[in-house]
Amino acid sequence: QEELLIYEIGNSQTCGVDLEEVGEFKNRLGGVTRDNEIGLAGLSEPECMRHYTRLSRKNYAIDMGLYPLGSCTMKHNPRINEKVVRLPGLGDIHPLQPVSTVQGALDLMDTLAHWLKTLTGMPAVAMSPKAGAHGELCGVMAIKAALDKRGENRTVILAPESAHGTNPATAALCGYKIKNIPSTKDGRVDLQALKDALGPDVAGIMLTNPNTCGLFERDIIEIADAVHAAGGYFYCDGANFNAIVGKVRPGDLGVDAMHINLHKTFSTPHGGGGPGAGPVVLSEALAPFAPVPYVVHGEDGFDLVEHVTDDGCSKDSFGRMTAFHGQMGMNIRALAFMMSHGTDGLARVAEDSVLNANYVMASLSDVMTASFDGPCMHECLFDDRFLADTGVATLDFAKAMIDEGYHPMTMYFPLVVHGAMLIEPTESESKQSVDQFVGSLRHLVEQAKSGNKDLFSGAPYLAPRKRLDETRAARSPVLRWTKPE
Amino acid sequence: QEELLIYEIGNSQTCGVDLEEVGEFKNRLGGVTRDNEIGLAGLSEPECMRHYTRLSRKNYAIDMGLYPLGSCTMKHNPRINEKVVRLPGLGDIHPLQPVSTVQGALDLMDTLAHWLKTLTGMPAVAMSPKAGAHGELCGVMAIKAALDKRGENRTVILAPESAHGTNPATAALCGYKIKNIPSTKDGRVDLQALKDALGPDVAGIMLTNPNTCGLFERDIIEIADAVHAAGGYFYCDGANFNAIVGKVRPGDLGVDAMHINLHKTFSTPHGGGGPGAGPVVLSEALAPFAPVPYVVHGEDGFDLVEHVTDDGCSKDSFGRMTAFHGQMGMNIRALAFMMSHGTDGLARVAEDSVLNANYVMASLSDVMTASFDGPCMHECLFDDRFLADTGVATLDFAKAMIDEGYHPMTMYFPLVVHGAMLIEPTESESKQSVDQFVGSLRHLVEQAKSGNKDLFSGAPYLAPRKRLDETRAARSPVLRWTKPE
Amino acid sequence: MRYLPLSQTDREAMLAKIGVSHVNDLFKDVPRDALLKEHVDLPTHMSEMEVEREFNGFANKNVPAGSVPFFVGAGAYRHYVPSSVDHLIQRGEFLTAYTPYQPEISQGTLQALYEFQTQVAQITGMEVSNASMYDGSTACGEAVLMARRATRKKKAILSGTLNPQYVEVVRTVTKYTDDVAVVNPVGTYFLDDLIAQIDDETSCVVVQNPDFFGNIQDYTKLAEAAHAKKALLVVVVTEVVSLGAVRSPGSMGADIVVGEGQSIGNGLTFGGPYVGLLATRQKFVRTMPGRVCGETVDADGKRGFVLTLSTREQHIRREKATSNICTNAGLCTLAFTIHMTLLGEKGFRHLAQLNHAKAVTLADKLDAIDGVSVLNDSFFNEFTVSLPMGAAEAVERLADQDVIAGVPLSRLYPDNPDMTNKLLVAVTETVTEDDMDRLVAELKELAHA
Amino acid sequence: MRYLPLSQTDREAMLAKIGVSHVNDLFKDVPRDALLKEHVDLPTHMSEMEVEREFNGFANKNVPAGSVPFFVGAGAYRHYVPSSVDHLIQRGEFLTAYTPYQPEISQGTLQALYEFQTQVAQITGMEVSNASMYDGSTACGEAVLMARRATRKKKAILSGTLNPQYVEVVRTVTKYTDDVAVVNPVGTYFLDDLIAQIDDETSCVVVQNPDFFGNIQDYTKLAEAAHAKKALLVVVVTEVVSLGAVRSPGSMGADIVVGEGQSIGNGLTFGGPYVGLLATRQKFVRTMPGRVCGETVDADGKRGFVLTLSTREQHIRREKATSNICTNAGLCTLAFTIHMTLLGEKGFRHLAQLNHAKAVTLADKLDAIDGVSVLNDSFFNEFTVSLPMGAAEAVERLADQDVIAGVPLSRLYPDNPDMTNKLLVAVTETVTEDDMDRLVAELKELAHA
Repeated sequence: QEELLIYEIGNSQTCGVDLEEVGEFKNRLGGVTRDNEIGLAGLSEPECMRHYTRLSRKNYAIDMGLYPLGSCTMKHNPRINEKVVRLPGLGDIHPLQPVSTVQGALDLMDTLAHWLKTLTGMPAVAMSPKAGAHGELCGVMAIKAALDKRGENRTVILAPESAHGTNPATAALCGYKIKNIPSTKDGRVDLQALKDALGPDVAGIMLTNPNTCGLFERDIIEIADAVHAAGGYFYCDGANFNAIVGKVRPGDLGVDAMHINLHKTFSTPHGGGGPGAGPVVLSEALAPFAPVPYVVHGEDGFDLVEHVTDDGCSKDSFGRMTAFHGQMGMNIRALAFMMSHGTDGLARVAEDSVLNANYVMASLSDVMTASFDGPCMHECLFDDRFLADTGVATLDFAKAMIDEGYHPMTMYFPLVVHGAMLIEPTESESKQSVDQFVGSLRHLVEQAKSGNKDLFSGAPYLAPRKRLDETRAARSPVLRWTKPE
Repeated sequence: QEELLIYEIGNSQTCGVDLEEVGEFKNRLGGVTRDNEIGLAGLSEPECMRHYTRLSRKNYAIDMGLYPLGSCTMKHNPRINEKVVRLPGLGDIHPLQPVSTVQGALDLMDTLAHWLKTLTGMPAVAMSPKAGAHGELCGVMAIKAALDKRGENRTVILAPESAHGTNPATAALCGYKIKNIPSTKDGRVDLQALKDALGPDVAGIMLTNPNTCGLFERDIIEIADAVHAAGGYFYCDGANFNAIVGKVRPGDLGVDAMHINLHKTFSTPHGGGGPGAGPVVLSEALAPFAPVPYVVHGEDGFDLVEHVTDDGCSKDSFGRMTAFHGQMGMNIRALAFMMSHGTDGLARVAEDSVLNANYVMASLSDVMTASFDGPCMHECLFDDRFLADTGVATLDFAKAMIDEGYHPMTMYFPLVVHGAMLIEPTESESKQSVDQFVGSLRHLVEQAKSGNKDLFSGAPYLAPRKRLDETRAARSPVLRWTKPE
Repeated sequence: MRYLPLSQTDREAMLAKIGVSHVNDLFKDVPRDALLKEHVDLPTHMSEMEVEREFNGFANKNVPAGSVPFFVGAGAYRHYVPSSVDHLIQRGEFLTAYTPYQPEISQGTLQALYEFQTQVAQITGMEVSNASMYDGSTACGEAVLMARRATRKKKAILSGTLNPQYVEVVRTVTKYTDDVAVVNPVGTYFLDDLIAQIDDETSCVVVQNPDFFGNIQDYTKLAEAAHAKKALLVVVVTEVVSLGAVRSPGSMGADIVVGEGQSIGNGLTFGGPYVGLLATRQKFVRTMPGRVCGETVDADGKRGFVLTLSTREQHIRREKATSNICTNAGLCTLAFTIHMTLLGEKGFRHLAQLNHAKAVTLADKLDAIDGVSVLNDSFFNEFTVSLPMGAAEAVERLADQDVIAGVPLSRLYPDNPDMTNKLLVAVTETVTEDDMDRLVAELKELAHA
Repeated sequence: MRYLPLSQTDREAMLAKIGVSHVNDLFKDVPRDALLKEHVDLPTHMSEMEVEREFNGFANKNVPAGSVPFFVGAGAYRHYVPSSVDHLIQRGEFLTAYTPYQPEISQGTLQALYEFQTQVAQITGMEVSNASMYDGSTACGEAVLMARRATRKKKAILSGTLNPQYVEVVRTVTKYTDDVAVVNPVGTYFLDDLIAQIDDETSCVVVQNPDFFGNIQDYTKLAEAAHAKKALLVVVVTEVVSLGAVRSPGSMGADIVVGEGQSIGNGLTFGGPYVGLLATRQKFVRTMPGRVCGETVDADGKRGFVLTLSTREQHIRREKATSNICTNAGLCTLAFTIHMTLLGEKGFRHLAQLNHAKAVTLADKLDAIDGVSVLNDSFFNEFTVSLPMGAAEAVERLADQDVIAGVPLSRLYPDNPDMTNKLLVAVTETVTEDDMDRLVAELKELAHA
């Protein structure tokens, strides 16, 4: 059951690889040679296999059950994607090989770009951002660059109260101040408040749509028009694109920039926290400011624009966001996911994800308190009113779900409702699976209401660990193993 | 926790693959068309992934812990072997492609044959047997064919009492009667009894060496000589080759035929019960009778002899044991294992496996009752004397090991001692791992002796299932799902 | 050495605990001269990278089926196996587990076997199945041995259209126990002649569907004739995908169905490992060879699965066991089950239709070539073609053009002049229109050269 | 559609439960004109087999590094990754898990991160590490931002030998927050000039080791000079294998070490995903960006691990967060950790020695070619070579001969005429003697043509 750290199993002499013997040679390290022991622990291959196999079994994962984390889109990760990314012709190519030897890679990136542009109805896409937040940075940098080019020094970005935390953090990186826009009672941006906030100091708005309450912003076109009329740009946080892919094109809504989390909508696996990928689609207005590098159609096939030059297509580019060309491995998986579904399948992804979420809402709204009227999009939001007087906190309720065999939903986000519980089943859950999940939640609600507090306060009871002391961890951080005295 | 059957999750309409549409065509099935429903249940890919992932987690495996099954050699399964077997040039070739298009495959089989012959000191090897028992059949068939060729109709095969059950079962398939040879008090074949049993009716002996008590047959050369002198052949059961690989060549001991379980000594994974592979090395005397097919060096590279012909090298072959050429996938894995170790590493395999077993014996002999004096080979044998008066049965003791996190050892085999417990740690266990295992066993012995009977009688308590009713299963067998009325 | 965890320090500590000074002291029972003084003459250990290079070297000297238009079948078929199948069977919990002797910690393997047995029974139209044999050919041998046990008679009659390698395997394994006769000239099937051979001594009649040459038969009348003499009908299926389109052997009255299950879930891998299927009627369960998984309950009354009927097996019965088979094809079985579960009723039937449709398309194209004719009355995804030249030579020459056209029947019937010009051509869902057109074009050129 | 479990029957039952008649009723909040009336103009769904064919098509138009003598580095290195690494990271429990927000059911990921953080701290010679960044270049940008937060100063000095793409990334990400200056002419390192630029406004000095051109420096004096002005020393390592042979940045006095961890555990994959390392001193922990895993205990007092210090992060701090980074490189991190665990102290040092030895061998061979010279004073496994012709052209022509010779520096410094003839050559353990001899032979031919 217990699994020690590698430092408690291995030692400095054990080695799980065999390497060619090193012959005689003259050291050319310039005298900067490492002499001291590094302190690494080695395991033989059998020990290593067992250690990480055992560790893995302490995780929850999509492969084990429904993963209803709102705003995270934890869906099935097809294994064909893992297979094609490992083809030597894709996995074993270097970003700085001669472009003549990577024409297939550039073709693939160009093909993916075409799919993304077509699905969003946008004319351009920046492929190098490495995650959603990196994509946000890309979008806001493009906005800033466009404004700079216009000679305007606008200082404010608007964002609704319900925004993902990355939105303000990103805006701050570009030197913007954030102004929060309140929500209406029905969970949308307050259009009048937004209009009131617009002015010559506003660079743009960062808006998630469908929003983090799981709702489609009904007034989105009016919002876009108002922002544009005030001289600002519309950045759309694309985290929830899964709800509308193939059904609605952000380009038709007036969006100027939107990142796409390939690891959400297009199922490149989350891997315990990354890697992700966050390509950003751009409007005509922002396209000239896209970061390098990008793929272009050259005379001898595909080519790469790798530098910002004084003239030519990259002259207005705001620069480079990363070494090399972006998250190719994620691009490959995402394109395989897209091609597998096709245009018909992707629309069905949106429909089924929305259907599953509304079904969850319909199946639970008699016992839990939905925060807003439906229909919702691909996730449904509950708050903790139903727990009033039960003595069960939202966190306890969520932890009790672990004992039922589930990963908890997203808790305490968005901030606009009290004790938020955001549930996103995704399209890859069957009705049977959703019904079981609903059954478990109904059971827990019943237990909470019938006063079975112990079931919640000590949960989880059946996990590899009981409740962990997060305060202690933060108060005196121990961030690495050190050799015991 | 509970996982339903596919028939209880899926249905006839759900499908987890996409296939090309079928166009118009004229049916040529000759009217023998299937009309009725088959009854298969389908799952979508996400459901299928989850179902079998969850099921897998109800298994014990080497990747999870020490697997001390005596006589089974459950060792580390390197993943490079799984990688190379899946190379398209090895995994995606058909056994009946033109031989000009599979020269690499034939080269590989020839190379593996060379390794096996060299390691055993034998001049020939039959590569097609598909498992250990199939190899036994090959060996005994070769003996029978050799005797037939000599015109001798011998009817008896000798085997020690401690023999694997497959030995008598195989001899019976070739029409032989089995005569059991008793063991001496030190766990070896009784040489005098053996000599007494030899005569003109004896076709040969089937002997496991190291034997199933984990001991090397000290008199093996004398046994071989005696059998040969009596006109019989010596079949050696190679299940325990792991103990001596690279240290002792069976050819030097007088063996005429020996199967090699590639899935034991050379680590092709057991896979929950196969597939295995059981090539058989043969002496000069038996080589001419080897089954087809086999690889030969031809004029244009490698060639295959696929038929028994009236003249030529295969004229005395006893025939064909299987369609195609044997367990190529296992051959590939075994050769990768051998090459990884090399001649130096394989000798170390034997040494470390013997060392680990003797270390277990030394570490437990004060609290458990070793059946024979050491040194043992790669497995050590205990019997149930130490459980006398504790009220704990061997089976209960073994099941309690499950709660300690281990797969039980081999129980009730060999039959020559009472309540046998045969422990084989293999060379791929670390000292730390063996020490922990020893510690758990010592703990259990202590509990048994201190009267904590409940710990054993209801074990396992912590497994996915409590003790299963095997009697019920055998008495009224339910071997398949059927649709509930 | 990466797979060996013991360090020199460990070894010394362990030797000390044992009470000997050198590891060779543990080998003291080995006759002195037999303990090798030096390592055998083979290469020393290699890094993983070097091992991979070696195997790339072997692989690069072969032509992978997927790299060329490919039409080889004859008992092993190239189908597309979903990646999820291979991913799942590589999970350590499945890959590195032993035979499920301890059911409490083997429910994963056992439940999958139970699902496998159900699937096999369903597609063959039988009541029960075992948990697999080595492959189709050895399963066929076991079926004949089983028929002897079930009928207590020992004359087996084999059809002339049974896969010739299966015939050889049956002859080998029954050499000392049964009388085996092949009736009908090779390549032909005459019901009346077969029936005429069935007598009171006959244990079983063994036929194949689709037969080795691709033709499909209804064996109902043969079953009736066998049963009239208390003999069993054994039906062999080497292309299990056919069972999605062709009537099941069970519905024809078969008593034992054996098959090669490779087509579902398993790659070609140059002939093995594959998965042997063996299904039968409930009443023969105790004469059935091999492992079997059955349903039961645990001490808490919960459903669980165990290996059962072990009193048939060699570790209990020794020389009286139903078979000497011990290891089966566990992992290949699992691959079969997972792939079949992905297909389900709908996919399995669709896959069969697709194979048949493609085969019909190619048959029509080949038949249209001057001098080439398709000889089959009926077929599923494989058929026999007559060429205006030696088929072996044709295959070699087409291989030089990177087309692997099929199996020349002379390879399997080397002494039979009737087979010289005959080519066995298989078509699965992996074959494209382009592949077919390449074959047709190359064959035309060859035929008219 | 294989990934979509809902059947039409399910959908209808669910719509009924919801109380609407058509799925589009659920999209009623979408402005009427924006809801698409038909599918966007892209191909329809494909079978898995067709998808695999498409990607084989892409792959076949590339030249895999492993198929030719290959000497490209410049921030990404081709090392041999043991198969067990890839096997383990593909276990569903690792591959398909989310960020470990629920620690009780994420101990697998968390403990591995804790091991990762320890390994990174050890090899860099630092006290603590975070749980990874996107890659080395973005980690470098984050280090500059972090130095500003830690020092409350905003002038960053970059060395002329820092990877030029890293320079560009730093410039981009700090564009609106810091003042960034590159000192020293590109390709040169003059300690005194660098020191002269450090003033009281300086937040950090950023240098690389081995530097972009392959040279190795001891930055101890630079660290002292920076510290004297209360500036931080940031050391970048783009080839982490070097840390098995070269003195650690920590031992030289670095305050922040950032690195590209791809070399350990991760393949090339055309530039990503990789794994950014960021290690620092304990005292800077709360200004460190990105996720961090820490040790704690559970309610039973058992050791366990959690994500911690989240008050630095954007979901708590929003615009005041230390960084906008949210997703990190979890799975690549895991691959790093597993590979490093297999190597251990002994293997990591051995690997470094082997890389260096091979590089020295090739450097000597190249230096012996007439007109070719190695420009480095020192190097680890990569060095700069001067050619008697344009390096870009040489690389193209050698690529036609199936040798990929390195990176022409003109690709990274297009406007710098000094770079025209310079080639950056990397040598790892995957390079064989034959590979080296092929390069030498081809280069000789080219040089003398």
